[in-house]
Amino acid sequence: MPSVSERLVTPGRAAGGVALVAFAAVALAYPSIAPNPYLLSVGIVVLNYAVLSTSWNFVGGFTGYISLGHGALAGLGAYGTGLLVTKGGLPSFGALVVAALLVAALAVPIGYAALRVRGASFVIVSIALVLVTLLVFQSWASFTGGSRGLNVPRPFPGMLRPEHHRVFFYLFLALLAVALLVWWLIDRSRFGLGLKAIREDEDKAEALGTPTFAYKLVVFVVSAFFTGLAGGLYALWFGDLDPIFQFSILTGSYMVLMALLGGVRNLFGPLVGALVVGVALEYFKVEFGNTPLHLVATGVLLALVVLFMPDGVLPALGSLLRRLDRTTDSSIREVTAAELAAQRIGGEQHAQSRNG
Amino acid sequence: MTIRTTKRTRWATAVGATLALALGACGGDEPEQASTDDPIVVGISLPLTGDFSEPGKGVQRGYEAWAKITNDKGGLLGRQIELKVLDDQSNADRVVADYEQLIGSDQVDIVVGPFSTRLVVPAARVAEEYGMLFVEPAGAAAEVFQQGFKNLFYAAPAVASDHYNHLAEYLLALPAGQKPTTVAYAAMDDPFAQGTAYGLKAKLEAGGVRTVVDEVYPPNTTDFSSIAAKIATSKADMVVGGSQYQDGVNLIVALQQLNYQPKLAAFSTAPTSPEFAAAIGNKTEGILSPTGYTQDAPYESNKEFVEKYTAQFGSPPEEDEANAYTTGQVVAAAITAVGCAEQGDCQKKLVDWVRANKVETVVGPLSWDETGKPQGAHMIQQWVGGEIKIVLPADAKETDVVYPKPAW
Amino acid sequence: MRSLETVELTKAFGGNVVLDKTTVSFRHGKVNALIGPNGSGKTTFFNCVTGMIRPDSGRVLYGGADITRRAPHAIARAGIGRTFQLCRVFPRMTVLDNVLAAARPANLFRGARGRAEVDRARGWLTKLGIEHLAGAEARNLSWGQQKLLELAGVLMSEPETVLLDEPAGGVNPALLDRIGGLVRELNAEGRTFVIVEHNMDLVMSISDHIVVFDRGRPIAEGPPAAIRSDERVLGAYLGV
Amino acid sequence: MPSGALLFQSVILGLLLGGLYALLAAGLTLYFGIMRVVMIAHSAFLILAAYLAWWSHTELGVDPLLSMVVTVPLFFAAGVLLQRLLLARLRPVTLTMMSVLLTFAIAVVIEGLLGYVFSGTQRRIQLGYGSASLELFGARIAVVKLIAFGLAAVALLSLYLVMKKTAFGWALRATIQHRDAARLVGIDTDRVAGFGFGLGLATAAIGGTALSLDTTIYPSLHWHWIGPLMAIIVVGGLGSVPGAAAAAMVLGLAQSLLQIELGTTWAQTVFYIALFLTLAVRPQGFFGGRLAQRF
Repeated sequence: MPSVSERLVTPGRAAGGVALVAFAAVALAYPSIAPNPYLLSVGIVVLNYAVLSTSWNFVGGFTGYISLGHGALAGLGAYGTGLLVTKGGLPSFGALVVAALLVAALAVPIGYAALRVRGASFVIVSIALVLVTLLVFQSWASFTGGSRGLNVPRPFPGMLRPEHHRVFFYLFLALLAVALLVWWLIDRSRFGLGLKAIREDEDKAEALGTPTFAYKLVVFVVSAFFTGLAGGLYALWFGDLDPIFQFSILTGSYMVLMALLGGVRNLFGPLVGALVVGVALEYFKVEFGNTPLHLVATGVLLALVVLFMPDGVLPALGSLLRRLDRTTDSSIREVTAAELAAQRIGGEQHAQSRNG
Repeated sequence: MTIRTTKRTRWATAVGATLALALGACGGDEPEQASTDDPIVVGISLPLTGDFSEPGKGVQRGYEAWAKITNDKGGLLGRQIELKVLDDQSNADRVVADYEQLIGSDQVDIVVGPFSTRLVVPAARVAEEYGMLFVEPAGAAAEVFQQGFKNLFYAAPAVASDHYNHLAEYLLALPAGQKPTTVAYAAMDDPFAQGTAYGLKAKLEAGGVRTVVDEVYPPNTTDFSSIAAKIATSKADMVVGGSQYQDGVNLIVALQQLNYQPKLAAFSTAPTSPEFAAAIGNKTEGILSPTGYTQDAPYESNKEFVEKYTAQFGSPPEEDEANAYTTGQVVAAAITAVGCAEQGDCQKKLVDWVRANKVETVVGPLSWDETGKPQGAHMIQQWVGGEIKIVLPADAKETDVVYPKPAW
Repeated sequence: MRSLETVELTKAFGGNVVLDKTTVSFRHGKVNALIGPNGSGKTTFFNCVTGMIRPDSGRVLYGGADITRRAPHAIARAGIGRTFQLCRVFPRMTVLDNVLAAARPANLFRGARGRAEVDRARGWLTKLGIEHLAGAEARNLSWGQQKLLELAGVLMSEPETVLLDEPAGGVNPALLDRIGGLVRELNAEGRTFVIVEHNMDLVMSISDHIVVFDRGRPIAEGPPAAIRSDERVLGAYLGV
Repeated sequence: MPSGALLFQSVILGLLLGGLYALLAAGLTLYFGIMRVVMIAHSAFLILAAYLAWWSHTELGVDPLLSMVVTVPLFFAAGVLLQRLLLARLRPVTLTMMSVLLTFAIAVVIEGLLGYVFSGTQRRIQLGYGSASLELFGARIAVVKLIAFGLAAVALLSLYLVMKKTAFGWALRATIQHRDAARLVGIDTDRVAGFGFGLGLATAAIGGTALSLDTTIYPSLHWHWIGPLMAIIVVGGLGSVPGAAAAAMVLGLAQSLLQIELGTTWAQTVFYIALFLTLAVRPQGFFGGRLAQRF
């Protein structure tokens, strides 16, 4: 009897593959077909969101721990890069890597405090992280530039703006590809299986011998590293850093919204979410200007996703495809149903209450 | 160029005069391109929401007044002025995207500056890299002029650190017994606000006046009780607040709650606001503030501005409005003199013209150094008898400085 | 000899003393049962032994080594596996992945579905009779199937000692027999069992050694025959 | 070394501030006790109440304190509805995480609506007695701060009495201690949880009114409150109301005293340092709260 894990080509996977190739082709061609530099810069912003929410999804997707504080990690990556270039005299991209490593190192003590206990503390620490980094980077003006901001020199001086956009578009695209690749590698590894076990039932995973704290910490550090890279690359592209916008709760919440909307269990969920939310944000701004109503829209969308679609759009699409693909899937369901009928005594209510 | 093709119907009435003016202004310059029938689109990004939305809206009104007054007189080069305003949410990310959109996507002819120094630098960089002239109404801090921008001009009489120059001169000239000996400073960590206070601090310290409190607070501070406690217990002769609006009000109320009575109190921005007196319960007596603009200023264009602005908006203009209007005047002068307004080579000509010339504005004649820094100082106003009046410099004063100030 | 024992283990929730200086030792290589009325502290005892709850005082010894303060995963790796009272599986993972998640991988970053592991996992699934469900999501299984799956996961982690918390809870008689048979069979292969169970038929039929708890303390222990006739046990259950 | 007068003044300011923190943290920790929910929107409701107080003063001309006649019952009802209609819908397995997102979303919606209706401009109530003060051994106590503290103290005391002396309070405490056991002894825990949320939000209404008397408000201000409040409930031990009150007083005082040497912003970091240290050293908190161990 075929099992799901052994069926290599399913309509779902085929559709995913086609979509991936199509996305890659469009993305690679985008700088050439974007009608003006503004739209190219919008593309970079959306890619930046995609990298950020994919990085977020290392923690959120694998372990189920929701971090609202990843905005701070991106901000640290950005400021780290900026400060290493301006104060440390490092070359731009050297500074980027060093800064991301520093962010990863900093994630160790943060994770130690946040991950030893269960979810609520993690969420509290993640929000506190944003608020405390904002305070520190505003207050420590002599080092960080304070509220006046920090100017990060361009890595390619003299390059015209449209060309500059083009280069960074590909840099962000490359970073996205690396982040997705690492996520995929973890997803199919034994480490990833342990992480998913934590997401499903942490006590149970621990009782089976999985060192859950160590697993969570490692993946948090990996997530911080990629988030730091995304933040640092943004700093090199954008050039002007201001604590209020670098250490913003809203950045973190966009990452969550994008990942959840796309689907946290899916490799491409955050990317899809970033495309939808990022493009929508820009579109609404251009069409309707900006009022605080965009906050309302963000909040309402987040609430709707949490209440009605906690698995995101990709799984919804996936189940649609599966319904079209009855032949293989139903064979398993029939057996399951038969077994269910045979075993349906006692404990059923228990099972229902657990799953309900 | 025929009348039939130049104007949209709604502006038809203004056509005759416009055409005449435009021809006059252009003189013997190169013949006008086909673009004459289009309006001159001026792109602006402003904080209409977020931290700076209040002054942002003031700046917006100033620009609107400038466009209306100019259009009523027939526009520039025979073309009407059309403003395209985007909201940047007081956010540097947005301000860059906005100018990117204005220049790259909307193809505006001219861009002018946003509000708040923090947003001016990122915005100016975009304009610089697209080679656009960038006259701005709100980038008063020193670092704006240290970025090496070649296209940027600040359309106001003085940069932040020069705002208190007249007051510093006055205080240092006082006889030894009267001169304040200790000063407490509290400044918002904002390039403009802190720049004003620290400009005065540098000059007073150089003159031997001791600093006893030196506090810097972030822009979102709302609780001033501990800063006020420090200032009050220091019993400084004089308190200087490098403030925007609300923080200044809060600090003054907190100081009054502690019953602190200095000989002199100077705050930037806040005391010149029309809501100021009510906000601190009318205990305004003796509070000083620098100002770059007053409705009573004798300059020629100012009368027209105050009159028409009041007719348009129902109340007279404040400093933010005047700065935006001034920005418009500078740009208009350049466009009129150079005879073009579009992206491309024209922008370089506009920049060169502004750099080389003096422009008459509602805040007086303005000229700039190499970095785009204006060459002037601010007037000092003081609340006397329930009204705010110019007290310094001596040649512009409406009344004498009251020193030491009465209890508030 | 790797025997499991506790010395004066104490745990209170608020003012409610659940384990009161509990000193017990279980027979190595045998099927031990832990019985007692509801609320006598059996599950709390399991939780303290496996590190899920930190006891207020006292020690847990395994093979002579003190494992009291160790993390649950370290205790699991020392050779003590457990199931939960209300059966716990990973609901949104496949049956096969549920079992694989219990494997102790040598290299974490290799693929999760190495041939050796998958073969072992399928072996356990076959042994428990649910191999045909390997690809289904665990949440779609019936209660009884989930109980078997949980057991398969625990066995995959290769424990020397297996703690079962109410293995008969809510399962049908046919499955009950199967579980009983399995326990004997696995015990014959050398595994020690400690079973918390209310179903006396099962307890009496499969255990070698029975410990009776009442209000957090062992009040009797011995072979099934002796326990059956012990008046203290009867008293504890009837509240006499 | 700061002068004695400044120290004394700071101690008084710290105690006044701590009182307000205590009231607000009590509400926040109450939600957690009842449902294991970190209610991010607590401080957004706080700011909403402050805006309503400001609005009724500016537009209707009534004393801001009177606005509580409307806001307290309104917020109580909102709390009940929030719990029954939204939070109760979430799956228990992922409740902690998803409830954070849901309450976060509510906070953002409130912030956006406040910004839309009242604009982002900073607002402050202009009271006739706004700058009046009393003297106490050389220190000055602003009348408005005293009123705010009094409000907080009365509300906290009432909360304590409700929890300790009423049948509802007994049911509430039982629900917090052990929900299943409470249900077994016949408590309608869903109903109790709803009312508990109402009670928590009512404290936000009172706190917001107290806040509006002496502080500038703006829509995004709630972020500056939720951080310290979350730190307080962790230090106090999640779910423990007395723990939250004690931690609030200690940290409020610490903040006020640290401001002398460090300035306002650095002093605020005391909350976050306390938070990180607590989680690293003693995750169950320093003032009771046995719930925290597992969350």
